[in-house]
Amino acid sequence: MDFDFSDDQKLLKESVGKLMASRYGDFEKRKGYQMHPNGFDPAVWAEYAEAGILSLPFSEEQGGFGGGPVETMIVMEEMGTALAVEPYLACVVLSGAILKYGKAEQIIPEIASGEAIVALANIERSSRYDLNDVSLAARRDGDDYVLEGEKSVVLGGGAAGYFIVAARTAGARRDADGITLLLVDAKSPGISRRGYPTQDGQHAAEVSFGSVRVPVANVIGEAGKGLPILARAVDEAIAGLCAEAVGAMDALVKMTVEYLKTRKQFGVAIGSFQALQHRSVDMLVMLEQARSMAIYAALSVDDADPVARGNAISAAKVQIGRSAKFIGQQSVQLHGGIGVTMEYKAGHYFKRLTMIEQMFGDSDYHLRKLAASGAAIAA
Amino acid sequence: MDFDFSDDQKLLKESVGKLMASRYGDFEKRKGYQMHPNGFDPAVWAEYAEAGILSLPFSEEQGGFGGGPVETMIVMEEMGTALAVEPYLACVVLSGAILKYGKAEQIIPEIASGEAIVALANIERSSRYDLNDVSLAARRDGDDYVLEGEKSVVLGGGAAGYFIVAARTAGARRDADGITLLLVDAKSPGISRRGYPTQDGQHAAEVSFGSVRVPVANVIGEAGKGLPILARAVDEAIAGLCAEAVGAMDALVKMTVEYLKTRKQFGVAIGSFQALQHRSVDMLVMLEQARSMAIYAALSVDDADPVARGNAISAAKVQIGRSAKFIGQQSVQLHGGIGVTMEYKAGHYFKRLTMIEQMFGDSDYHLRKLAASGAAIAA
Amino acid sequence: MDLNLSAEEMAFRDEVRAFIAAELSPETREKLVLGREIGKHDFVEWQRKLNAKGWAVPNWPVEWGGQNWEPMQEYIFLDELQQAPAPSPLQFNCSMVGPVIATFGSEEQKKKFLAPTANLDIWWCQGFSEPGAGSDLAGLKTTARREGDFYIINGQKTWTTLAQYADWIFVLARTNPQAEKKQQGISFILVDMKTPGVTVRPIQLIDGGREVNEVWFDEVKVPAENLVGQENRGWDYAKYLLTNERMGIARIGVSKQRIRRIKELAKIERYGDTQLLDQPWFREKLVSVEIELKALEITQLRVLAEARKRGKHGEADPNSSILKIKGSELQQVTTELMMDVMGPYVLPFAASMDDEDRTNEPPIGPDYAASAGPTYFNSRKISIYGGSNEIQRNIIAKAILGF
Amino acid sequence: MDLNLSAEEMAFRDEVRAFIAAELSPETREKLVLGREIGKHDFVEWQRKLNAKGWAVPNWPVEWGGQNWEPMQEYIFLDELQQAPAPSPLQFNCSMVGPVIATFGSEEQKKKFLAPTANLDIWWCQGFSEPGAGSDLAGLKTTARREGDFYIINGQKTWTTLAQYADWIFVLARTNPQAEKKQQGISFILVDMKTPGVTVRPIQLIDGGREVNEVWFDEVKVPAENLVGQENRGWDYAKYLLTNERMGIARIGVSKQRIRRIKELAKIERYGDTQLLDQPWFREKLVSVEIELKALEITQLRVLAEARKRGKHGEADPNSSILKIKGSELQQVTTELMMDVMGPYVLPFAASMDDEDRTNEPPIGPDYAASAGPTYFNSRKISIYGGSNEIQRNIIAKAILGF
Repeated sequence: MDFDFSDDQKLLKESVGKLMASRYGDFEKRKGYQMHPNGFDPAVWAEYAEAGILSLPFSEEQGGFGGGPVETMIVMEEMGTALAVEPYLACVVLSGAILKYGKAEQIIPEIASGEAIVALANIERSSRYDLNDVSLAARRDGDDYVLEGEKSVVLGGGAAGYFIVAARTAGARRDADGITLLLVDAKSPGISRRGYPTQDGQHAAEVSFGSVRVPVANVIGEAGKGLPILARAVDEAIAGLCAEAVGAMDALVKMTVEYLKTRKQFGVAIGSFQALQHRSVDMLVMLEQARSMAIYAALSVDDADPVARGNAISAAKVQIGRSAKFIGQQSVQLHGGIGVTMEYKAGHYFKRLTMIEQMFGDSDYHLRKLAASGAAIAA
Repeated sequence: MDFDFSDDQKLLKESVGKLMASRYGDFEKRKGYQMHPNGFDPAVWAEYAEAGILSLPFSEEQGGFGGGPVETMIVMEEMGTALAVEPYLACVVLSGAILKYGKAEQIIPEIASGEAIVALANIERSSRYDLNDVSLAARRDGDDYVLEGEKSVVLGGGAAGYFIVAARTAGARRDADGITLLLVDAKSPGISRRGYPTQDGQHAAEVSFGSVRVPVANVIGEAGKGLPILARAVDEAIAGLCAEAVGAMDALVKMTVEYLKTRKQFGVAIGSFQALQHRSVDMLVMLEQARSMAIYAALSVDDADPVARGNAISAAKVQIGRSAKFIGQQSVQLHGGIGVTMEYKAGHYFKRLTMIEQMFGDSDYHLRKLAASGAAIAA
Repeated sequence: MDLNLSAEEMAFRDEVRAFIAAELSPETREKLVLGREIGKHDFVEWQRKLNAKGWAVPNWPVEWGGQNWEPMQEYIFLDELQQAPAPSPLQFNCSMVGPVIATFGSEEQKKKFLAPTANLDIWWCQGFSEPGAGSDLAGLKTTARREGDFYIINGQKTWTTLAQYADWIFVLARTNPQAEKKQQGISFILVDMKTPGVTVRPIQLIDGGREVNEVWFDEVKVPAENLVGQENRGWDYAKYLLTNERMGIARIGVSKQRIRRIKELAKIERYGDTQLLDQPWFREKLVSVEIELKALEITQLRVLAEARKRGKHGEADPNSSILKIKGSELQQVTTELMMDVMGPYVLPFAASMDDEDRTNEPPIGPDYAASAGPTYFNSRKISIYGGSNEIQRNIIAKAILGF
Repeated sequence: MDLNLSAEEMAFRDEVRAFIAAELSPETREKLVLGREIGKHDFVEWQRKLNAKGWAVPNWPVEWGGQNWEPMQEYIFLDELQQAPAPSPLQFNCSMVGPVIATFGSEEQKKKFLAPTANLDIWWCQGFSEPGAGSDLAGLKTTARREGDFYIINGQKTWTTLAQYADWIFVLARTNPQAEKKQQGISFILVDMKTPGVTVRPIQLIDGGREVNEVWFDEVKVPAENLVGQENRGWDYAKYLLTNERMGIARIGVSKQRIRRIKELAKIERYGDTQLLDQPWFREKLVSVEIELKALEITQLRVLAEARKRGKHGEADPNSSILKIKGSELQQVTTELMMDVMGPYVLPFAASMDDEDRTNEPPIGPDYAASAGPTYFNSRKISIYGGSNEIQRNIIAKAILGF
């Protein structure tokens, strides 16, 4: 039992923290980044590449630093604190995991160098959070697959140079088998996309595939066997998202407590009111519970048993979602009017936390998933 | 839209309130009543008879006062305030309703006079809260039914002179059809019972029926068609229970606020702490919400549409259950140690409220029932 | 005891309902249904129709267009508007400054302002809150210095809703800084927004909308005749006004309408192989909120019944603080349920929700999804403004529980 | 970072587990599983077995039987006891008075008391709380007047757990009523329960049990040598003692054990045509609590890891207040789940739950149902005693958040 970072991890935390502070310490800068075409400043992305965090999770043979889930947790927590807008989770953590586990290593160097953004396109109009719910058809034609269909809310999809498309090559809409992951060049004829900002100041895209030809060689993993890879990668992304949420919640709780100590009403600091103090304590308790589960998620992601891994991740997501909701809502409430304004940072944390709760399945979804699996989480 | 009591209703409230105050104003007396064999003092029951409240819900032709649901609400609320231990709900409201709607009027005079307690025996080992879940068999034999089986948690069953038994005369264990309500003399050969106190200081019994013969003439309503009558009566009992809960919660909230104003710690009344004040406010809000739903229940009990009636009653039970739980738990918490002692009244309110939440289906049960029915409650 | 509407009440409700059905512009209704902001035009057009019917200012004195309605009628009226959904008459005009002028204003003020206020020929905004004084309204710092026949106003107001549309603003300003208590020495002054020195700066809220503003006063010269009532008595008028504001504070009709809408959409949205609405867990969440809403509706009606007994101009009922707390919580929770309906489509941000920036791009995902997130974000203010829920708890603790 | 136990920790856990399996009396275990109160005999028998193994007082100085365990070991030990379930070593002896005597007591006191305290030859109870001073412990009024070689004690203590079994009581009493601050002038005195003037009156709790008592002191004459440490310094010793009490304050093992039990019983109980455990709504409720418990377990381990860094005799960690709040809430909510399992069978009250009144009647309904209600009722005290959750929030607000 050990909750300490190794020396290397401490160093990583420190250097990422510094990088984030230099890029996001002034909150106004963030608004500037968002004005760029795909919602982030390529110069910041290039700095990430330079700092090595774009290659962090890849093995040394793959040209990376061999970072594990704890390293990802460290980076994501700093991103959460900073409210970073770059598609790190989408490209490096989520797509990166698919490439890693699907042994499709050819474009990892492009990710590592910052040259290409890779975005996962799996959500469809009616799929909600079910990874097995895939209709987009990939029809085999000679040495190609031909893709026909639409994908929604593709995180980082606006800037993507490649898409990883979850396509159905066999079976019915919700079958577990028959899902194939394909690496698709975003410049392929027949692809059109529409990028847009998301509610939390990040970016996504709707992507449509009209008779898009993809060489069979671009199959990631094995044809028809994409779901386990997808599930594992999404679990890793959820673990990263949990860490990001903890970074955001930690900053938000501190910010709120600070505000209560300085804001005066009725001639006294409002932090002198016991009801508000106790609310802050409840926020802290929720934060610590979330932090514990973010650690749990990170340390469970490599579990060899996919069911145990998925259950741990679901449990973490439930706790994170609940904590995020409570802390987000209460920090806005305790701030009063200023908490709902665009110019103040608290509201942006709140919005990001709200979207984190929705992403990859909300608390209810993961609770139901756990209940259905009959897993024993604590006893 | 009118929330006022009529003059008669005001008079009823006043007279029942006085009666309760004289019998229960001194909390020590209640302990005395509980020492009687069946958990209540027959002398108090006789006073109820004298005051006319045992015949309240029956029509004038049946020898009653023709009181409706509002009158029952008035009486039950006073009983809740007093924490009364007599089987009024079990005998007069619940069994009374079955006799009324099942047109089995022959023993109403015995109830009205206080001569006989009538108790509903419907719960079985695995039935939980499902009224249709009846296994106890009534086999036809000539002009008799022969009962074979066990009934559990028969409210007021220890003192009962008659049982109303829900028996299966046709169909399978959970069929809606085939349930027959039988009026059974408690002295019939083959009946044995075991009375016991309940957690909240009331009384119930386990009753077993070994080849008990009951004349066919004792069928209440129609053979095999007992469920609708049972359901209606239970809905009426739930409405009464809601009113009782409101009486208890109202008293408990007042008691708690009073305690906070007088109890000193750290040199000041603990009621000066804002966190405790706000908790008290939340209790009040829960109380007022419950009161609204108790009124709603009372005014819905006569709804001609049994589905609409059942939905309204379920909605009320959910709100009452939630309010009862919150108010019960918080009032104990705000009282501190003394709140969990037998000698102090608050804990007894808490216990009664806890059991009310469980009786006739807990909040979860009724919520699920409502969700399954697809009813629109508010919109 | 009877929970049903009387025959007269029912007839009135049907009349209101028919009027809305006949007169409300479908475009305005559509915006409200989709959760988009409605613009000045929607408000003005609708209020003029109501005014023509005699329903814009039912709560005013009869001689100025009032209807002398029972509290129950007023409630039915507002509830039907909310459920339609239709805009309510502009509250700054109808519940706030209008009744204050009608009660405390001079005859000249009444003649000049009341009719155009009722008809929304004048759009009013409220100049009460200040950056340093949120819940502590009496701590305001804006000053009005008397110079001859004028007041010179200096200071800053904030959270001024829809000031961008406003022709006039009613301002609380300190006319006697030496007053013993902070509630004393405040005056209630009417200010033309076109007066030199008045600056409006929009505040963008986290939903992207710009419904509130800062309003700056820099040596703003206002004729002394624009003082309402007596100098230094403004706090009393403000209190009177805030009491008026409390009718329908729980906005139950809004929540009802949203729940109905959620049910409609949850039939369209799929969940696995079924409608979302067929999922037991979703129905349980929904019905759970409905139960609380039903309870609150009856609580509201009970408060109204009490109001009728006390007469119309009684003291503010502290029980309305219960309605505010629970009503705001339920409005907020319905916006959460709406997000649940959308699933991943809650993420896309559709340009901006306010009129000016609206693009003509097609929606991302279903057209009803775009407002779910913003409506939730925006709803957080409901438990903050008009006396935060914490302030409401303080009021109840003191006025009802006697702490 | 690693959430797994080390090989040594795992070996230790297995050793504890094996010891419990071999040594714990099945009767004692059965009582704990069924939620019945365990009697003096159960405690004594078990603690003597632990003491023989050297595990009764692991936290004491080594010379008095301590084990010099890492915090993690101590936690594993307690967790295994709770999960077994087995009784924990009597906390009044082992976590409270023992460490105080070992640290502040005289050599004579150590020699006289420590060994029998470890072996439960002496049963101690705690004389701290008073009717007028619950959370405000320092407000105590019991006095100890010095007369020659004796203290004369007068006053009343309350909530004295298991005083009916106790041989000795450790008492906080005011020896200097003139002290400037109320925390000063308090002394820590050991009193033989058989001394004339000591009266024990049981307080029945709402579950029907009689685990707590009032203890009255009427001119109780105690040898001055029974003073621990210095006169008027008792508050410091009490604070030291209360810090010790916080290890395992969350009682996660108890909640784990109860959840496992709930699952067992929910397989036996039927719901319609299925096992109760097959109902999705029931599983969701259960897993929802499990998630919070898992989170709390890790939070607990994080606090322990910090404790190891600070060294064993560091300051009390205010984070343990988080454990107390959440731990008590979870213990309470598991008792609610247990009631859910029972359905209507939660109603019957089975005579009384404490030893003396126990009748031999068969159970009503399933034999495991009888304790569900009483356990829930009794559990409400968990968020009250040892510093109510409100007090814990005050501590966190001040010590962690810096309010």
